[in-house]
Amino acid sequence: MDLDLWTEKYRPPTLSGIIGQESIIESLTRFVETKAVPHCLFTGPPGTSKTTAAMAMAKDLFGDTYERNFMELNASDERGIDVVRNQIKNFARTMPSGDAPFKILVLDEADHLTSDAQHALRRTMESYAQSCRMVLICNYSSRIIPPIQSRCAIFRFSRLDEKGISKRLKYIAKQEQITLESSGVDAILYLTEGDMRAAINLLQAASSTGEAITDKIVYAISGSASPETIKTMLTDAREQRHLESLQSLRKLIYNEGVSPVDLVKQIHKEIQALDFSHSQQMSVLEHIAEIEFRIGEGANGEIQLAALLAHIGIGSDASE
Amino acid sequence: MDLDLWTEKYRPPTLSGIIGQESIIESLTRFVETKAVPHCLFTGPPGTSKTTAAMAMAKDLFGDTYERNFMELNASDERGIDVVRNQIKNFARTMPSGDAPFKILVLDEADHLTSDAQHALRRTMESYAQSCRMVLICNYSSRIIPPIQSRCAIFRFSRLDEKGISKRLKYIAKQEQITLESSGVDAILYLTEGDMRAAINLLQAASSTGEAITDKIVYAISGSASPETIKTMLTDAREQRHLESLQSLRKLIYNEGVSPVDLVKQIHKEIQALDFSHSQQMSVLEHIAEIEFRIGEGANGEIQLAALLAHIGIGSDASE
Amino acid sequence: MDLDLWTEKYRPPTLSGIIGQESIIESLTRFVETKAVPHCLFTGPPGTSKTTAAMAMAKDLFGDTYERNFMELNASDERGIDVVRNQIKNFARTMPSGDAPFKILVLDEADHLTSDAQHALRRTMESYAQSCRMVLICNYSSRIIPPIQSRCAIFRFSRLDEKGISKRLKYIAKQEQITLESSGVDAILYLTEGDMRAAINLLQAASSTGEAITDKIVYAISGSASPETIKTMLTDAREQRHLESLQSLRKLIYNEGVSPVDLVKQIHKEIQALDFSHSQQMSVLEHIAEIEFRIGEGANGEIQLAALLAHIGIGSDASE
Amino acid sequence: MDLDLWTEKYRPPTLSGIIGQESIIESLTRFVETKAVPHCLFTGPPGTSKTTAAMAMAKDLFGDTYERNFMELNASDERGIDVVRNQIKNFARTMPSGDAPFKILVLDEADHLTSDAQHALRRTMESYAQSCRMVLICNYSSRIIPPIQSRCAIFRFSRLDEKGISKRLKYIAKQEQITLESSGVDAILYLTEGDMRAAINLLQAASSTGEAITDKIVYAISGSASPETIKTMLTDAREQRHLESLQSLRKLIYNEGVSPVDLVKQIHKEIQALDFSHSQQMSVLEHIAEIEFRIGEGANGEIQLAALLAHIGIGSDASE
Amino acid sequence: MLVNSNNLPWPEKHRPRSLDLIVGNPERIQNLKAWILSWKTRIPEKRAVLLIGPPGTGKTASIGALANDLDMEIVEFNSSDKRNKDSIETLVWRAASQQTLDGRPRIILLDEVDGLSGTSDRGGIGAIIKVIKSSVHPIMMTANDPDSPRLKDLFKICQVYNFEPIDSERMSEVLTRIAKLNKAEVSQDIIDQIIDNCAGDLRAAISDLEAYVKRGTKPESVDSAIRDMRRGTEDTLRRLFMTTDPKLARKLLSESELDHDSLILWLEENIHLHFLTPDELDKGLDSLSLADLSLGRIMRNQNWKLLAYMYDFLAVGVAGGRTDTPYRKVSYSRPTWPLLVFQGNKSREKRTDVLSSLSRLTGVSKRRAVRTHLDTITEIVGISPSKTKDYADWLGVDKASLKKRGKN
Repeated sequence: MDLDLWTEKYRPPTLSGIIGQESIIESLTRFVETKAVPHCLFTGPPGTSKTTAAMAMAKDLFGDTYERNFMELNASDERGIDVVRNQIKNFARTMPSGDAPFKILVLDEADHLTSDAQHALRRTMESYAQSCRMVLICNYSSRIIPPIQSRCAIFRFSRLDEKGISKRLKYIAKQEQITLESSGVDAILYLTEGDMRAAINLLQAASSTGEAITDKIVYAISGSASPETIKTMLTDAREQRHLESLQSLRKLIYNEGVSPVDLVKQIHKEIQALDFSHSQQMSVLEHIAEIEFRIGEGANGEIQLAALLAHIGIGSDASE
Repeated sequence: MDLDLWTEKYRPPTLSGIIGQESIIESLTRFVETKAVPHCLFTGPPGTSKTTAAMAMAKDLFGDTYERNFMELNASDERGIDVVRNQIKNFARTMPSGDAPFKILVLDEADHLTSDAQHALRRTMESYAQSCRMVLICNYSSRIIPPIQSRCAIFRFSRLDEKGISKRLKYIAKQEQITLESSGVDAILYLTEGDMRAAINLLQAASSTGEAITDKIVYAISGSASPETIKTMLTDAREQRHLESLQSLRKLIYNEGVSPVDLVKQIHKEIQALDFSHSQQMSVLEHIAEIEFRIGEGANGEIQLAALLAHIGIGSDASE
Repeated sequence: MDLDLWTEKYRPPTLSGIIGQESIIESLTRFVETKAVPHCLFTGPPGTSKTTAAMAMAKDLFGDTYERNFMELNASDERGIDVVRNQIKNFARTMPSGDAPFKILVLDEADHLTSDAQHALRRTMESYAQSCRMVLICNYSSRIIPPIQSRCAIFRFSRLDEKGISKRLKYIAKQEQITLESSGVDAILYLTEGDMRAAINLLQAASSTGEAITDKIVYAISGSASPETIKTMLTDAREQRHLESLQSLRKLIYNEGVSPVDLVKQIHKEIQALDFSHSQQMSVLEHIAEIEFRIGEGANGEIQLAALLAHIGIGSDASE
Repeated sequence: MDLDLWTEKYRPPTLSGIIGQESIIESLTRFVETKAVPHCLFTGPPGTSKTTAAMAMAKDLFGDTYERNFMELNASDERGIDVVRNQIKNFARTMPSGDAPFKILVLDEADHLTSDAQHALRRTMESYAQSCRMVLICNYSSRIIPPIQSRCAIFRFSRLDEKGISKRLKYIAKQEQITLESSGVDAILYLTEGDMRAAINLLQAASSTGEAITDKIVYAISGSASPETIKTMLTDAREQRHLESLQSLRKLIYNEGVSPVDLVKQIHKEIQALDFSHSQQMSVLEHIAEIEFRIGEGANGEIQLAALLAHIGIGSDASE
Repeated sequence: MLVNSNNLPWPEKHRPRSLDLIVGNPERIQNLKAWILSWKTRIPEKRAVLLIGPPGTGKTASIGALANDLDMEIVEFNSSDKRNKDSIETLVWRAASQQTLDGRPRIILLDEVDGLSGTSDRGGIGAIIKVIKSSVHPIMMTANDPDSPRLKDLFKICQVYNFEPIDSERMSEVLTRIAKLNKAEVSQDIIDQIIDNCAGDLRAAISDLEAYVKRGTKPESVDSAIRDMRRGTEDTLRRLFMTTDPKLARKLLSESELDHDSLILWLEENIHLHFLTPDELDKGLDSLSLADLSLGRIMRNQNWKLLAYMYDFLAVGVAGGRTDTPYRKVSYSRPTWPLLVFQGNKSREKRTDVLSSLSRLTGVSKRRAVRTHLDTITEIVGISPSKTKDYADWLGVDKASLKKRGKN
């Protein structure tokens, strides 16, 4: 059996294989050519090839000595000052292997380091700048302390466009010899919103059914509701067919295994496409936000969503 | 790449070089002249030259023996009672070097010390008052225990005005031979709100792009939205172009990488500049606070902000 | 600079010197006369002379052997069961010195002991009742486990009235030869609300400026806003001079260094003195509580307080 | 001073001494007489003598061999399957000591056993019925799996009625030779709500004053407000005598030393006696719950409670 | 000590020793007997039977009586024994594969197979299946819950017999007989009440009879619990929805045997039967949602003081919420949302093992590994369970931890 996760298997090994982010790739390629890499800060939403780019740059740069000159660490599991002090320092202070001009250390989720740890990191970056360059990866650059920002070349990765992802999915499908219907591609794109890793993960999960991949399969697999089901549920609620709407809700959560949090997000997405009156839509959006907050406080999703459906039923006049 | 921190490089070495805070500087200068420094408490918002003033006073006072007679500690690194018991005591009890009348110890973020540690500190201040004077630095003096307050001369630093900061930024730009457009200056001032340190840090980060520094670069580097984008989003929301406003929101979060927390703060700032009706503005301000709280508690930024935009759309008539 | 703490320097050494709490002092005096002291529980708000009373009783009782027969412990320093097991037991089990009939142990902040530690304490109280009497001090007696309550004579200290505190402040000012204006006394009373210790501490801090003590000095020293500033800000908000009121807010936070938490408390106090309509006052009180909670949870002070001002501006008609 | 805990001193050693639960005690007595005890399930609210009844039954049954034939386990300590397969089984399968017909195992908080552990228990109950009878104790029988319920005689303990507790209190007062006024009894009953142990503890604490026990003494000792004070405060609030109601609040907190947490609880109790309309009641409840939550999270008691009183004053029209 | 069966609990004392004394499910018992007898000639195609039915319907009793009648030896393994892979492969295997010393025929009784513990009896079902396939003795198993995921694989290789609740007439016969044997006089009315309370659970009925007889005085009615949780719950709901007085509602809730989790679920499932207008429904569900929020906060911070409010929201919101629709009699349905899933959602799932090993293997943080990898893997194994083992081995974790939540 194939145990590889396709996200790993199809991770482009070189900068040239990366989809999207053209101008960034261009800069990084120039770094490789001149063998001059500054400290970097890669920032952007999940699944926009930040880690892939960092690894590809290192591979292009180091060739055979890649294994010895490259390290990836994740900052979020063992936050705090110690992980920086020890692991990073140990890697950073030894000389690069072979003819590599320096080593590269990738620190994933760097924005989860405490401020203290970031200050310690800054000192390490300075002390070992000769032998080691850092690539810090994060979702929001504003959570990185300014003294680090000002030491880094900042690259902002944005969401990938659908065309790029779609092409990649088809390529993988071909390699893996699976049938990927165009409705399947669309469903994957709809659900993953420019997150390449999520898209590939979903494709792999769907492929494990052994059937041709259609939208139906994708929605079933993803633990997401199909937009149609959500629409029906909302329309039922609006037209005061409470029982039906409730049944849809239960089916979604219990039978299809959609998590309430995901449902909230999807309702949020779908509500805007329905022909609700403007004020009704707004009032629902506000309620959704309240519910999302309550679920975060520990409330149970189904009951909160049931209350939302009931609220939709009372119509736009009686907005909160 | 320049590895010096500009905030250090351009820190005024003497009291006379400090921008703003005139009356405080005057008092401190008198202390230096009379060689009579009491324990001091410097309080005020971040980036208002509190640490700079303390260091400059010590330099003016000690001249050559500065290194040996001055120590700076940050209380938030190793909070608690032990840092006080050991480091501070060790420094405080030894005699001043050279002909210095006493030593100076600066304790940054003193309001992060636990109450117990502050009580221990108080005793140290008493015991070694002969050989060592303390300068405690904090954001809010009300978090310092009264027995310490009553032993200190209290100086209240306020936010710097834009003119002073702007002048300083231009001076640095000139020294560093970088092109700083006036739109860039404005953007830096807008984002840093009287925080000199933040302003200089942002300038340095922006300079690392190697291009002339415009507002665009500043917003991109800082992971912030430009005021115009925010305004457009809010106006769209108000005029019930709901779809457009939501698209702006997503673009900001997912393409430009602005964190939802920062977005809330920027919306808070911009809403007051828009020509919304009074009651509408008020109602939006209330909602912003709600959402700021929720996001801080871990709620989903996109959903919460969408609700805010929705609320703006409902208009002032249907305020909650 | 005066290095003594005035709260210690002017602590009444005998029961007869204590201000207020007449009936309690009478009982304690009788205990001293009859040399029969039960275990005691002193409960009441901070700064109501609980510790002073305990120490004075012990001094009156023991005279010269006070030092050897009296111990004070603070339970919040080293909460938990160990402090009871070791320190208390060691003190309690040895015989009283000189001709003292028993020793006295004062346990401050006893309500911070865990329930386990309290149970251990109960056993110690029983075992060594012959040689040692306990005085437990706490803010709320309901946090002391019933088995301990039932072993103690309970004394409930209430807030001191302004006249008593004012008299004491003036007495100290005279002793210390400082000028204390009546506006200064009022400001101290306003800020400390019947807490004698806080009042004396604030007097001492204010005196360190070397100037005559006026209300201005008191507010500046304590990092508080003057009631007038708060009133003006609130009135501006109510009369929809929104911009002015927000400016006052920012000035208080960023120039005068008043912490948002303190601001909320002051607003809570002042709002009741303004001639707002009844329903408006009520609605504002509700909002204050909301905001107090949020700021405590880490929300942004400026944004939250701006929302409060906005709410006041919306007026009572559109109450939430 | 009396150093015994009255709850221990007056714990009924035999079934005949137990107050209330008459029909259950009657059954248990018959079990003892016939020396035939089925497996039992005792269910009911906390503090209704469930454990006491189980122990008394075992004492009556075993007499001298009680120690060897009785075991009590608390399932909340170890709730997994291992405790059943090891500890319980080992005790159950060995023969009873002396002439006891069987052993008795009491499993306290049996509803805390995991479902796996409960499953493991059911066959043990049958296999070793010869040598050991089980008494399972829980708050809700619905948490006990049906196969176990099917193996037990179920006894439902109800809240003790005031008459029983009152009688017991008077009995103890007489034994202890203290004067217990009927107003004192009422106050104890009001505060302890059918919890016998709490009632006796409170009686003992009140007795330590050495005075006749009246309601005043009981409320003062327990750090509680009298129901009348609370009612007056709430009525004032509702009838918009805002000033009076806030004054009562402050008096309670600062003079009578009632902790805000206890106040919330008492308000919650009293609010139900006021004749609010349905929607008003709901809205007040919502607020009380929120405030209790916030105070638990560390918010300021006075500010939060003032908001609650304000909310009551606003009335149902402006309910959120 | 003398074995004195007189003080045994009655369900044990009167445990039927012979098939003649068994009541209910006659055809199934005949079939069972026939199956056992067929072993005398040759080993039948299915070497095991599985008796499924609610408590107190005579499953284990039938097996005991059968063995007694046919003079067979019973070797029993029940849930009080450790039943993981190892102990089944050694102990049960030995019993199932070896002939008895005295040549007496033997029955292997695996009681309560749905009670196999997920953690402590890991691998038990697989081992049982292996033993069944080559057993030289008949294997008889019992279980309560036909939906238990643990039984799924057993269905294929067992003859399954579903035991029904005992009907009132048969119960009545048994109770009358037992009363007589114990020289107790019990009126038919009381017997009927006991039977009514026990919903076909004969053992519970015998327990209740014992408790009634032993209490000495003979009250007019049985004050023991309503055994049938469902009936008790419906009763609570009915009275709760009938009243509009919050005080009464509060009392009803506090006396209910349902814990707070179940209460919320039952109310959520049935509220729409009484709250017919959109407005009532909105308000009612809003109260439920507040109650649920309180419960969530309780779980998050263990602040049990908030529990009182949860009951208040239910009492005031439900009892007072019915303002327009008149009360009507309806039949309630059981929550479709199972309690365990509900509680599982509350207590954050412990998937730390899986996540840390994923995080180690992939370099993604534990926090993010759920989205980036784990969801995909659980989907894959959900669809092709055959891959579960491979992934579990790869991650070095137990297979069960890769199961998707909410589905079974």
